[in-house]
Parts: sequence; structure tokens; C-alpha cells
Amino acid sequence: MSERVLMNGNEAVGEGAIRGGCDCYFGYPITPQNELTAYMAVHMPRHERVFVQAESEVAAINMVYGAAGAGARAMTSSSSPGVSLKQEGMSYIAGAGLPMVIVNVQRGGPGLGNIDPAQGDYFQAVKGGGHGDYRLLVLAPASVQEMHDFTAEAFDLADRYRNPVMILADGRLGQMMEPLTLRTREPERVEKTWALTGKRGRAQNIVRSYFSVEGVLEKNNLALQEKYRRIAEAETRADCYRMDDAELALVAYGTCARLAKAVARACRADGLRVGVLRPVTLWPWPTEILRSHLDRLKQVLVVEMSAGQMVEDVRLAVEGAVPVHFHGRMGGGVPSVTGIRAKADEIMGRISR
Amino acid sequence: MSERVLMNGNEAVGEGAIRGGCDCYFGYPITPQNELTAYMAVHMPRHERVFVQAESEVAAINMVYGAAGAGARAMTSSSSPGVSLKQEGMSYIAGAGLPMVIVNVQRGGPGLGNIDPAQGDYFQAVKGGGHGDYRLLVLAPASVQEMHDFTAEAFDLADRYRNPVMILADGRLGQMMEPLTLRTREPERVEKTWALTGKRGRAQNIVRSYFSVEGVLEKNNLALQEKYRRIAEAETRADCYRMDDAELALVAYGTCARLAKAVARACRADGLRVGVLRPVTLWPWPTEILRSHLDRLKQVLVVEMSAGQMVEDVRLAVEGAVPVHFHGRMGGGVPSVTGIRAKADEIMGRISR
Amino acid sequence: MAKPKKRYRLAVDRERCKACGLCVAYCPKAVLELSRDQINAKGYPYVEVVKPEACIGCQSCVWVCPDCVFELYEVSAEEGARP
Amino acid sequence: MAKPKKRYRLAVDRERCKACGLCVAYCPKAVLELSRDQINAKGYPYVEVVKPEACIGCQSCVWVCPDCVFELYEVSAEEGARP
Amino acid sequence: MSETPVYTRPETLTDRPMAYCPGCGHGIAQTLLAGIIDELKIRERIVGVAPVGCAVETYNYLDIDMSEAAHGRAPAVATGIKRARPDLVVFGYQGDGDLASIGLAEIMHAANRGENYTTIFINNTIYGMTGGQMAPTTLPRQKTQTTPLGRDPETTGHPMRMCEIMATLDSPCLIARTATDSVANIRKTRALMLKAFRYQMEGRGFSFIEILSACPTYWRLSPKDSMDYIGQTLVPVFPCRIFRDRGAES
Amino acid sequence: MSETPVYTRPETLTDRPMAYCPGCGHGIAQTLLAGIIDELKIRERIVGVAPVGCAVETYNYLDIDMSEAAHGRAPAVATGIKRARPDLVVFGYQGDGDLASIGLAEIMHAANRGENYTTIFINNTIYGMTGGQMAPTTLPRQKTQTTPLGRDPETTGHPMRMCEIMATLDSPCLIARTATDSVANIRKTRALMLKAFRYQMEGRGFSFIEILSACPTYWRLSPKDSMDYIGQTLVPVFPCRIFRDRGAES
Amino acid sequence: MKDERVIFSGTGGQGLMFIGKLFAQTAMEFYPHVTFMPSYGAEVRGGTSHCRVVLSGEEIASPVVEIADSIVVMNQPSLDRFLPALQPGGRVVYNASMVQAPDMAGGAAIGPPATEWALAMGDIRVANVVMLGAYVRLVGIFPFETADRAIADFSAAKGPDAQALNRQALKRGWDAADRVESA
Amino acid sequence: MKDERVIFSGTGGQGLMFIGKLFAQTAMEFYPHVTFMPSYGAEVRGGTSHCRVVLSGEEIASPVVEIADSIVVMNQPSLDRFLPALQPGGRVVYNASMVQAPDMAGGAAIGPPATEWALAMGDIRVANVVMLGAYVRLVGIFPFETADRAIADFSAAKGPDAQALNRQALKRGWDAADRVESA
Ligand SMILES: Cc1ncc(C[n+]2csc(CCOP(=O)(O)OP(=O)(O)O)c2C)c(N)n1
Ligand SMILES: Cc1ncc(C[n+]2csc(CCOP(=O)(O)OP(=O)(O)O)c2C)c(N)n1
Ligand code: SF4
Ligand code: SF4
Ligand code: SF4
Ligand code: SF4
Ligand code: SF4
Ligand code: SF4
Ligand SMILES: [Mg+2]
Ligand SMILES: [Mg+2]
Repeated sequence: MSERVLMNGNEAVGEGAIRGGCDCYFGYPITPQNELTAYMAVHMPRHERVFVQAESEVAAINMVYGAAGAGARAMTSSSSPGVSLKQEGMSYIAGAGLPMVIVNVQRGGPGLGNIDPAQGDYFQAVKGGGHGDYRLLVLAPASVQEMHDFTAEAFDLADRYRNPVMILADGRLGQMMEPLTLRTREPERVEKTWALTGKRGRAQNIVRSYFSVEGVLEKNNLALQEKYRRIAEAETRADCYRMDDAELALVAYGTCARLAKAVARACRADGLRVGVLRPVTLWPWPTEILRSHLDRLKQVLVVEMSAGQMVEDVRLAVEGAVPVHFHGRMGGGVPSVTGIRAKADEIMGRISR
Repeated sequence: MSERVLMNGNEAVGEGAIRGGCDCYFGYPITPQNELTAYMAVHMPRHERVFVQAESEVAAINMVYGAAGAGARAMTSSSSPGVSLKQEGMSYIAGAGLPMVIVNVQRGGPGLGNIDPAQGDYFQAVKGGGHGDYRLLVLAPASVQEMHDFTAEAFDLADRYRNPVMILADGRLGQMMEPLTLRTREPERVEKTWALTGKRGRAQNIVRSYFSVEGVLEKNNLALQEKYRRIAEAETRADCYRMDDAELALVAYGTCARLAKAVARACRADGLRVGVLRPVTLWPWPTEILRSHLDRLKQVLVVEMSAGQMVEDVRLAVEGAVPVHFHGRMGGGVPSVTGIRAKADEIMGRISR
Repeated sequence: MAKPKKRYRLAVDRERCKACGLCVAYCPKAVLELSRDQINAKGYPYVEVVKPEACIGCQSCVWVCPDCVFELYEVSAEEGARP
Repeated sequence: MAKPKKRYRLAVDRERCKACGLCVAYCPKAVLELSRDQINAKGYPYVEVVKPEACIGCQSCVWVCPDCVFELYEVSAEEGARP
Repeated sequence: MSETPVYTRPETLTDRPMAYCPGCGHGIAQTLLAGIIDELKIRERIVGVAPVGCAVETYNYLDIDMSEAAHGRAPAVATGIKRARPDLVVFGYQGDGDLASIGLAEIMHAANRGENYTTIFINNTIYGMTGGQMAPTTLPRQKTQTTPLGRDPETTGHPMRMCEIMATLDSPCLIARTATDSVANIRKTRALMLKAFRYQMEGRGFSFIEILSACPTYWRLSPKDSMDYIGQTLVPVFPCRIFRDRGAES
Repeated sequence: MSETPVYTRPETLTDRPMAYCPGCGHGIAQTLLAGIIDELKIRERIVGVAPVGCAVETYNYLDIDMSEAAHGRAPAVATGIKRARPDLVVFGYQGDGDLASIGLAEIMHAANRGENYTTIFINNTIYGMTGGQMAPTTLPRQKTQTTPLGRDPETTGHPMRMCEIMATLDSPCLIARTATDSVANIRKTRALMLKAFRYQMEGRGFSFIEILSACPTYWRLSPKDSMDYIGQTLVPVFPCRIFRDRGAES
Repeated sequence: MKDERVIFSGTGGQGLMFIGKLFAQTAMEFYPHVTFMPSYGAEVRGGTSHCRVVLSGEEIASPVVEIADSIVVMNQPSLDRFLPALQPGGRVVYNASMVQAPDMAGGAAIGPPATEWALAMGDIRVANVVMLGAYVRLVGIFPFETADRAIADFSAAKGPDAQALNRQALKRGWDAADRVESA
Repeated sequence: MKDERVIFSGTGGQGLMFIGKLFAQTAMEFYPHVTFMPSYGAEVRGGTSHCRVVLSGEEIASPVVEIADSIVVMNQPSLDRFLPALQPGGRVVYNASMVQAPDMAGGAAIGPPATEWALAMGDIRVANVVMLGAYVRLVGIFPFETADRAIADFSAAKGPDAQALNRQALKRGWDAADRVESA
């Protein structure tokens, strides 16, 4: 049987990466993800893999670009301000079609903000904080176990689609400890015929996103869009908790999804039909999954640690079919179970009226 | 009467900034906006104002942050990859509530892409490419005249709201020359009691976005959201061209809006009721203005040089009331009048059926 | 008669003290000690002036203290000293 | 009899030439000139070997040419030279 | 009985207790800074730029106008302020992670442009704020959170000596390294900082004062041992001297 | 009649004509590079990193595996490649804007870590690709698009001498500046580049070859005058010499 | 199996994280669901710091303790802040050296003068372990031997002297907990 | 007032931007709406380059010339690329030194050997001005004197020799345009 240990989310990500076959980690310290960098500093060398503390987030993301281009499973992690610095690099990686994993343990913003948990980087992660038309595959874990599992799996997904995968977590998930069952599954390996290995008898390989000849860049764009369609088709995931007969859906991801579940449980105990739809992939967003519940739903309440960024994706999914409400906090504030419940009651009151 | 000159859009921005009272310009070369940096190199010193070629886009945005903090009207400009590098800085500026103007003369992406015109940075500009909950006021000029006028006005807007203002243009608008009437209006000046001037007898001023004491950052967030509400109320703008009786609305901004107008004219000539709704502010997006036409509209066609990023805002506005179509090109490709017309015809065909 | 020995008073802002002990270590006259039984609101056993009379006003404590705990005054016994 | 003078042949890839003139300037024997009336597909009046016999094979043209226009061969008149 | 003040707390220093660890060198440097601002009577026309690092909230301790800067970008922010308002006295206060790692390009270019402001560089060979990771100035074999077996120069490089690097540039007017490990050295440090501000006020351009400074917490030494460590272990790698003094030359 | 080849085009060079301006130094350097790759027989195990600059499409001319890098980040990209695949021979090819301006932190830190790869640094004192703006290496009074009255060292700084800066770091094994302004110097340049690759293959770590190189277009000089300008005007500011050679020392 | 939600709080240097983590780790043997949540406080030094441990038989939706079953407070601000979060009948372990006895309507309170005792033991840093000892006895999840073994394991790396000191501090706290002040 | 939409095209170094801009600037006196659109080509040197000028009595919706009234082409790839964009009856001015005479169904074509002439005049760089001269005459918007004044103004900064050479080149082109090949 597999091991059960008490770990915090950051360390769980680190161990998940190692078990997911991460060959190279490039990081730069920032709270609240330092335990991850520290974990990699200890454990990557023990596995004879590469750990480099880069001189900055910009350097780290470009080291990842280099290592991924050379065919390695490469990863970086940071928190909000540091992830902003990586946006040019993310766009390059997406444009060049390189697989890699990036972890954002979000903190309060904008600016230096604070180091408490937040979900204010949703737009950046999901719509694209860098320039040009590209998408990250964004996974949103909600427990230390998922921090571990999703990270390991992210490497497989990245390789499968030659696409960057982001683990979008928050300071709470990074810092909290929970018992964790360590992953034993082997990574899926794909052959990387496109990688830089020295040309060794074949035609030259080039890792590039620059296409100066008219029309060629657009072809690359169309191919990317086609890939995104495939990803959306195959990889969209959500976790539905008691949604079958729900009249009110709480839509929340990550830390907020745990809270939403507690609220749903309490509501159910009071005889109220409340369910939770938790997007597991934030991009592709589980639009169809939410839509499949629209016939029964009367209200939707989005719970976030932001000004309501995900509300847009929820509204795009329901297209006016039911009212979409929002309860959230910002700047490191985390919604409370009582706060969410109060909002839910307010909405349910409307339902019964 | 005011002067009429032949200028390209980049130079028009430069002269607009100077006439808008820009005290300090910090830039770094990148195509297709080099003429702007070059213009400032020549003309800012002539007006005894500050021109600095920064060592990078990161340095440039942080110089702007410094100068704006000291009360100056400050500006930077770049093109897509360079703007991505500025995302951390933008978030800091927004968080600290500093007024400034940033110009993005977009090019093909993602990555190094190419230097042809594109609108693939819409999400970055409008949703926030940096971390945390913040908003830029985004203006989208569609002519060399507007490149000039909007830039000048941007400084007033920035000061009025202590908020960064972005001019979101593209390579075509930057490079094309048109005759231009130079602005003669005086800039609006506001007193900056919050600026760093040495404390001079008052309590210390601090330019900051870091609030480590629990709850204080959230207060800053709430104040920002309240400001965004005020901006949305007062500054939302769109240009409606023959929308009064339109059954098909073409929704497009910047370069694409010019093309859309030509298509609308041609359609009208053929007796088809086609109008153009051109958002002038991309954030705040003119949701209500589009909604006010929903009773007559049968179809909406969004035209963009992207994979359809603005489509989301259009869909959020119409909420399923009418079908929203898309025609676009990417990677430096620019839709043609004929291509848009063909799509419009296809849609109108559906209408008549 | 020998030059009259100058006298000094150290004003200690206890609440600022973090008991780092640098002043104690650098005081040439063992004037200072960390408290053995008292702590301030932050929980530090703050510095105490245990031999005030030994102080020679050298300011070592002042200079090394990272928390600017001290002020130093020269005390002149002015009992009709200046006519 | 004096050591027989070596002979060389320069192969010129006209289409690569951009008429920068560096080879002309650095050739010690004035072997090369830019064309006065011919241009290549890119519109450059490409380099011509006007005095092939004067070439001493010094490779100066080869080294300075930024566009790798030249190849250089030593030509040996082998009419029964080696028995 | 009457009392003559020999030393009183600088007026520029606020009453707020500093949030640094016991024995931290930031406290010494900032107390000096406050005193210098008093002495030069520039409290009403100085603007400071705080780093991202343990000293981020310096504005809580110095009662002057201040700006935060993104991590490493204090030189760009200071450039922006000073170019916009050349009448102000401007300083940047940066740690070794901030200045020598992420912000290396910015400090080098501000120095190279000869921006007329003063940099106070606190070299404690560690990332304090984030919990003790390797800095570019970390010593060989020094244990940190990211070099758990000690820094290995083969894979992570040798300590970067910023004054020496700085001295390859033509523009700076004053480049010096000093330490706060003894009363004498603290006094010297103050004199150098004072000179740097004077030079700025005379329009001489960029000045750079590197201060070897204790981080007892992540050196895992007592405050006193940290002081000794500076002299015994840091100074041999980072010699304390004046690398350039244009004022003395002219 | 038979012919013996004295010089034939390097096999590593593709047939595509180079898109550089007439007389551009990039062409000379890249032809040398191709020849060296042939000579060392490493075409099948070398990976190059192209800069953002006129040489961005170097992969069109060198028939080897290559990666683009974001502007200034070639050292980070090269680090990533080499760390992932230490068996490869890796080089970064960078211009002066790329390396000394936006990418200064990356090149310094890659050098300081002693990353075992080779940097070819093309110093043409200008931003070629973007139309002739000031670079950190632009000479005082040199006119560029962003210094229309000539570079003023008072406000824009003095030319940065990268070899001299590099030489303050302990790790690099070879640091040298050379030029391509004469046949002799081109040969010397080749020899230095060759040595750099040899050192890398011997595992000696980071090597740095700075090449003073012509940009006739933005110097607004003829190709021949550009060559003369290098020797007469550039070399006095950027002396050509070997700043460090660990191989020679040992 | 009753849920236990406890907050440990004090200033940055007082070692709250250490005892919280030790408690959570030890409780893993007794509860299927455990969360430990540090307050990682301001990035700068010296703020107050607390951590929360939740033990439950069921899936724990929130590691944040909004209503606490117990609070362990090392200084006055911690008590002031967290007492309102204590549910009626809850437990308070307070450091009597720095905290005034709480005014409680019910529940149990113990106030070992942990800082003084620790100073007396020669190392102020073991005050936290005194507190832990008292709390562990009060909450009654595992016996003294389990706690003793845990502290011994956790402090082994610090050397035998430190280990002995820690065990002594734990015992001191444990012993103190028979004098519960209010119930 | 008839709209004119013209494409100038050639390789990077052939000075197409210069003549396009000169033409647009001069035409501003004659048309209320003018756009000049360079192809700023690849960031690297040496690609083909073209620019487009639109003159109109009405607001110009698009500065992009999808269907051209005239094309001025300095090299063969330019002709090959833009001939399909020429509307029936349109004008072609081609550099006969480097471009084969186009196969046209109608319209007007002139082919001055501009490169050769320019080489003969001693500076290959004025080939563009030869082309401009021919085009300006062919399109007939303004008289020779206006064109001559414009080229004189534009080239004044380059010194009197260059100015004279440019004017001479313009004249050469203008004169060539009486031999229109097809109509
Ligand atoms: C972009 C970004 N990256 C990383 C961080 C996290 N961070 C905060 S302070 C710091 C380093 C502090 O070290 P140093 O500059 O040496 O200052 P010290 O705390 O030692 O005084 C880091 C990496 C951040 N806030 N922003
Ligand atoms: C982030 C970013 N900033 C700016 C640019 C624009 N840019 C392209 S090349 C270049 C400078 C090129 O100069 P140099 O490195 O000296 O190379 P050269 O062209 O002279 O060989 C710049 C600024 C870019 N592509 N990306
Ligand atoms: S002034 Fe000198 S003698 Fe007096 S207490 Fe301070 S250090 Fe000791
Ligand atoms: S140096 Fe200052 S903080 Fe340290 S013990 Fe002495 S008075 Fe207290
Ligand atoms: S090899 Fe020497 S002599 Fe022969 S053509 Fe070339 S440069 Fe002239
Ligand atoms: S050096 Fe090369 S490109 Fe230049 S003229 Fe000679 S052959 Fe042509
Ligand atoms: S961590 Fe180090 S640098 Fe930071 S406050 Fe503590 S002692 Fe000072
Ligand atoms: S612009 Fe300069 S560096 Fe670039 S290709 Fe032309 S000559 Fe070479
Ligand atoms: Mg430090
Ligand atoms: Mg260059």
C-alpha cells in the first residue's frame, strides 16, 4: 500500500512533481510557496535531477523553456507577482508548443499585496496574462492530496498536448498540512521527436514562435486553436457534489470549493437543495457540465477569493438562464462558511418567495 | 486653426502625449512602435521634458511608477511581448493607485510572433494580465487622429481616477500615416496631494501596494472596486454607426472597426440593415450601449484580429438574446472587407430564411 | 585633584528592546544586563542598566543597538558649580 | 628554375553576393571587382573575378566575405607531372 | 542637576518599533539613516525607495515620503522619481537578493547612467524576508534553505561582489563597502552614507554604499556571534574599502 | 588538370542566403561558427540559442538544432538546455542590446554560475533589428535613433564593457574580446571561438567571446569604412584582448 | 470520536508552529482527518502568529477554525483576538506570564506561567512546550506517554540536552493541567 | 476626384517607403483623405517591402489596398505578388532592369530600366525616384513642377549633389512615361 504522510500543499506539489517525472525544477523564492522551492532544493538532487535557484522569475521561466525544449519534464513555481513576471515567457512557451508545468500559489494583490491566500489571478491564468492567443490548461486542486496528484498528472497532460499546464492554487492550499497518500503510478512517457537533442541524422529541430514569413504565424495560431479544441473536448473536468436535484448551485474552485461543500452540507441538513459545482479544470471551463444542470437550477452562487472573476465564465455558461450571484472576498480575505451560508440563505429566500 | 500634418500613428501618439502634458517618457525599442520612442527621443528634450531609454520594459514600467509616484505625468509604450513584461509593474501601479499612460501597439503572437498588426492582447488589457483584482481604463483608437487625441486625453483620465490608462492600438494604426489635426486643448490639471514631493510639513506620503496588516489590503481592494464602478459609470464609450435600425451589428474596435464600417456602408448600399458598434473603451466595456439595441438586433458579428477574445464581452452583454458570430484572423493577418462581407452575407442569409 | 569624572544617564525604552544583547556585549564597563525575570509586552527580557554609575558615556550601546532603545545624557551636578 | 607559381580558382556564388565590396577592398591583388552592369536576382551588382590569374590564394576574400560567396581551389596542372 | 543630551533618538525615526528580528543589521542601518537625514536637514525633501525584502516597510520607521518598489526595481523607481523631480534627494535601500539577483540589470544600468541618487545596499548574504534562501552573495558552503548542503560554487556560483562589479562602470561617483560589526565600523558606515548623500546634493551622480549586515535569524547565530562572523568570515570575501571616490579625486 | 579545395563552404551552413545587410558582421561570425562546428564534428550534438536581434533567424543559416529565446534570455534558455542535457554542446549567440541591456542579469548570473556553455556576443554598438537605437555599448556622441544628438554619457551613461564586467566574476573560464575588422583579426576570432567550444567540451564552464562587429546600416558607413571604424574608433574603447583564460593558466 | 478544533497563538518567535505541527502529527494516529494551518503572517519578522489544527472523523471542509473548541495563547493579544472565537464550554490554555486570566462564562482554563518556567529552566524557547503539555492533558486525546514520545522524537535532532529540556517542559505543562481553573 | 489606390513594392533597400511617403505627402494638397501604409516587413533585413497609398474624397475605411488602381514594382517577386491585385484597366510601372514586362489584358504599363539608369547616373539608390517620376506622370494627379518641388524638398537635406541627382532621376522617369506600352 502507498505511504500516508502529513505534508503541506507546497511540499505535496514538490513530491508530486518528482513522482510525475519532473526532470528539472527552476524556481525563485516567494511566499507563500517557499516550501516548494525548499523541498525541491533538498529532493531533486537526491533523485539526481536538476534544481536551479534562478536569479529571477523571468530567468526561471526561460530556463524551463530551455529545458522543455531539450525534451525534459520541466517545472517552475511562484506566487502572484512572480507569475506576472513570467507572462512573456509563458506566451513564448505556448507559442512554441512546449510542455511544462507551472504552479501559482496565489496571494493577495494587486501589487505586492500581501501573502495571504487569494484567487485574484484567475483571469491571468484562464484568459491569458501574456500576449497573443494562447491557452494554458489550468488545474485547480482543492486539497493537499490534489496538490500532489494534479501536479504529477500535469506532466503527462503537458507532454500529451505539448502545452503548458498550470496548477492554480492559493496560499492556504500551499500552507495547510493534511495527511496525504503518495502517488505510485508511473508517468506516461511520449516520444519527443521535436526536441532539441542535437540533430543526430534527422532534419534540424527548431524551438520557435517567430514566423516572419507572411501567413506562417497564422497557421501556427490555427493549429494552436485546433489543439485547444481537442483539449477542451478531452480534458474538461468538474466535480459535482449533490448537483442532481440542486436548485441552488454553489460554483467555486480550490479553497472556496471546500467551503462551499460545507455550506451545501449544512443547507442539505436544513432541507435546502444546494449542490456544489467545482471546476477542476478552469480552462477548459466546464461549461457543458454546468449547462447540463440548468433545467433544475434556479440560482447560481459563485464563491471566490476575488472580485468575481470566475463569474464571467459562469455567466457565459448559463447565458442568462438563471440569476448568477456572487459572494467573495479579496486581498487575502477568505470567505467564511457562515458568510457563504448567509448569502445562500438570502438567495434561497428569494427562491421560496 | 490647428495644424494639419501627415503623421503615422506612433508619432501621433507621441505628439498627443506631449500636448497632453506628458512630463516623462520611459521606453524600450520594439517594433512596430519604434517611431514613437524615436519621436519622444527627439521631442521630449526639446520641450525640456524627460526622455529615458530604459534598459528593458521592466525597468521602463518601474521608472513610470517612480515618476508617477512623484506626481509627474508619465508614460511608457511597447508592443505585445514588451507589454507582457510589464505586467508585474502594471499590477503595482494599479494597486498603488498611480495615474499613468501605457500604449500597446499590438503585434502577432504568442511568443515572438511577428511584427504585423494583431489584437491578441485584448484579454491581457481588458481582464488584467497582471495578478490581483485590478482594471486598466482601456481606450481603442481607430485612426491616427484618435491615436493622437486619445493619448492626450488619457493623461487627464489617469489623473482624474488615479488609474493607469492603456491605449490599445495595433501595428497598422502605429505604422499608417494619415493627415492629422493637432490638439490645442490644455491638459486638465489636478492637485496631487498624495504624491512624493518630500514631506514638506505634512504627514508622510507613501506609494504602496503592500498591506501586511490583516484586512487593510482588502479595504484597498474594495476602494479600487468602488473606483472601477465610478469609472464604468462615467467613462464608458462606444461609437454607434447606423445602429438605429440595424438588424446585424458588427462589433469591432480599432483597425477592425474601420473595416467593419466599410462593410456596413456596402451592405447598406445593398439595402441590408447593418450597423457598427465600436467600443471606444474596451474596459469599461459598453455593455449597456449594446444592450440598448437588443430589441431590434437579430444578429451580432464580432470582427477581431484574434481568436475571438472580445466575443466573450459581447456574449456577456447580450446574454443569449441574439446569436453572436465571429469573424477574425490571427498572427498578423488582417480581415479583409470582402471576407467580413462574406461572413455578414452568410449571417444575413440566415436572417432572411 | 583629578578631573571630575563625568556622569551619564541612559534612558531605556524598554518596549523597543528585543534582548539581542549587543549593547551588553559591546559595553566596555558592564553597565548593562538583560533582565533575568522581567519581560516586556513583546515577551523579551529587556535590557537593564545595572551599573549606572560605571557608565563612561562612550555611546557603544547607542551605536550597536539595532532598535534605538537608548538615549544618553550627560549629567552635570550643578550644585552651585558655575558661579 | 623558380618555384612554379601556384594557380587558384575562385568559385563565386553570385546570388549570395550583396555587393558589399569587402572582398574587393581586402584582395591584395585586385583580382575582384563589383560588376558595373550586371545585377543578381536581389538587385546587387555582384562580385566578378576580373583577374583570375593574379590570385595568390591568400583567402582574404574568403575570410572577409560576410555572405560566404566564395569557394577557393588550388589548380594543379597535372599533365604527366607525377610519373 | 542638569542634563545635556549626548545622544537622542533621531527625529526622523518614528515611534513604531521595528519589526526586525533581534540583532538585525537593518535596524542599525536605518537608525543611521534617520540620523543622517536629521543632520542634513533634508527630511522635508527626501524621498526613499523601499525594497522588497525585510526592509519593505521602512516607511513605518522613517518619517519621510517613501515609495515601495517591485522586487529588484528600486533603481528604476528611484530613476523615475529623480528624473521627474531633480530637486528631491532620493535614495534606494536594497537587500542582496533584491539588488544582486533579480534586480541586477536595474542597479547596473542606473549606476551606468550615473543617476543622481544614493543606493544603500544591505548585504546579509541571504534572503531574509522569504525565510533564508541563497542570495548571490551567499558564501561558499553557507547553508541556506535552497542550499541545504551548503552553497556549492560549482553549480550555484561564487559570491558576487557588487562593489567590484560596480567599479567597472565609469559613472558612479562613490563606491564603497563597509560593515556594521563594531562601533568603529558603524561610525565609518555613517560617515560614508553621509558622504554619499552630500555627493548627491552636490549633483555628483550615483553613489553606492554596500553594508555588510547581520541576519542572525538565517545565519542561525546569536546577534553577537553574527557580529563576529561579519568580521571573521564575510570581510575576507567582501573587503571593506572605498572602491571609488570622485570627490576625493577632484 | 585537377583541383584541391583550399576553402569550401562549411557543411553546417545552409544554402539559404543570409538576410543581413551588405557587409554585416553577423555574416562573418556565423560563417566562422559554421566552420568551427564542422571542424569539431559536433553538428549532430550541438544546440544553439538564437537571440532576439538581427540574428534571430540564425537557424535558417546553421543546419543544427536551435532554440529561439525571448529578448535577452538566451543565457537562461541555454542554462535550461545544458542542465537538462549536459551531453550537448550549447552556445548562445547574442547582440549587445540583447545581452548588455535587457538581458544583463541573465548573462551575469549564467556566467557566475559557471554554466558550461559558450556565449558568442556580437557587439555592434547598436540595436540593429529594431532600426538603430542606442545600445549599452553605444559610443559617446554616437548618433542613433534614440540619441539623435549623439549619446550623452551624462544622461545615458558610458559604453558598458562587458568583458571587463564579466572578469569581476570568478567562474568564467574564458573571457575575450576580439574583432572582425581584418583578415588577421577574423582568424584570431575563429581561434578564440574554437577554444571556447573546446573548453566547453572539456567541461571547463562558461566562456565568453565578445566580437566587435560591423553594422554598416546603422553606423551609416560603407562596409569598408565600417571595418576601419572598428579598428580606429571601437577598439580604443573596447580593447581586444584575452581577459581570462583558465586553460592557459592551468 | 469528537472533533477538535484548536488555535495556537503567540508572537512570531514563540514556537507556536512547532507545537501545532507536533500535535497534528501525533493526532494523525487517532483521527482519519487532520488539517494543520499555519498563519504564515507578514513576510516581515515579528508579527503575531498562530496556527490551527482540526481533527475530525469526517472530511474537513475548512482548515480554518471559525469556532474553536480550544485555544492555546502565549500572549495577551492572542487571547483578546481568539477568545471570542471560542465556543461556549471551550478550553483555554494561557501563558500566565504574559496573559491575564480570561473572564470565562464556562469551559476550562489553565494558566501555567510558561515563560517564567521556561526562563527558570534556562531556555525561554521551551515555553511553548510547557503550553503544549498543559493542552494535551486538558484535551485528553492521547496519554502522556504518546506526547512524551512525540516531543522526544521531534527534538531529538537538537541534541540530548535540548531533548531533555523539551521533555521536562512538556511534563511541567502536563502536571500544571490538573489545576484547571474553571469548568 | 477619383480615388487612387497604389502599391509600391520592391526589396528592402530599394527605397519604396521613401517614394510612397513622398507621393502621399504631395497628394495631401489634392485630396482630403490620404493614407500611407508601409509594410514594415520582417524585423530582419532584406525581405521584400512594399507600401500602399490611398487617396480619396471620402473617409478611408481601410488603408490596405486589396484592389489596386496602380502598382509600382521594383522587382519580379513584387510584380508576381501584386499583379493579381490590380484591377482591370489598372496601371503598372515596373523596373524593366529586373522585371519582365507584365502580361496584361488592358490598362497601362511602363517599364523604365530604372536600376540600369540609376547605375548609369552613378547611384543605384535613385532607381526608386526614376520609378516615381514615371508613375506620377502616368497617374496624372499633379504636374511635373509639383513633383519636382517635392523631390527637391525631400532630398534637400542630403546635400546639393544628391538633390540634383534625385531631380534628374525624377525627370528621367517622367520622360519615360510617354512611352506607355499598353492601354
Ligand atoms: C517578483 C517577486 N519575486 C519574489 C518575491 C519574494 N521576495 C520577497 S523579499 C525577497 C528576497 C529578500 O532578500 P534580500 O533582498 O536579500 O532582503 P533581506 O530580506 O535579506 O533584507 C524575495 C525573493 C517578491 N516579493 N516578488
Ligand atoms: C521583450 C522585447 N523587447 C524588445 C524587443 C524588440 N527588439 C528586437 S531586437 C532588439 C534589439 C536588438 O539589438 P541587439 O541585441 O544589439 O542585436 P542586433 O540586431 O544589433 O544584432 C529589440 C529591442 C523584443 N522583441 N522583445
Ligand atoms: S555609554 Fe558606553 S559605558 Fe555607558 S552603557 Fe553605553 S556602552 Fe556602556
Ligand atoms: S542592543 Fe538594543 S535591542 Fe539589543 S538588548 Fe541592547 S537595548 Fe535591547
Ligand atoms: S584569394 Fe586572395 S588574391 Fe585570390 S582573390 Fe581572394 S583575396 Fe584576392
Ligand atoms: S565580400 Fe562577399 S558579399 Fe561582399 S562583395 Fe565580396 S563576394 Fe559579395
Ligand atoms: S530575517 Fe534576517 S534580515 Fe530579516 S529581519 Fe530577521 S535578522 Fe533581519
Ligand atoms: S541592421 Fe546592422 S546588424 Fe542588422 S543586419 Fe543590418 S548591418 Fe547587420
Ligand atoms: Mg538579504
Ligand atoms: Mg547590436
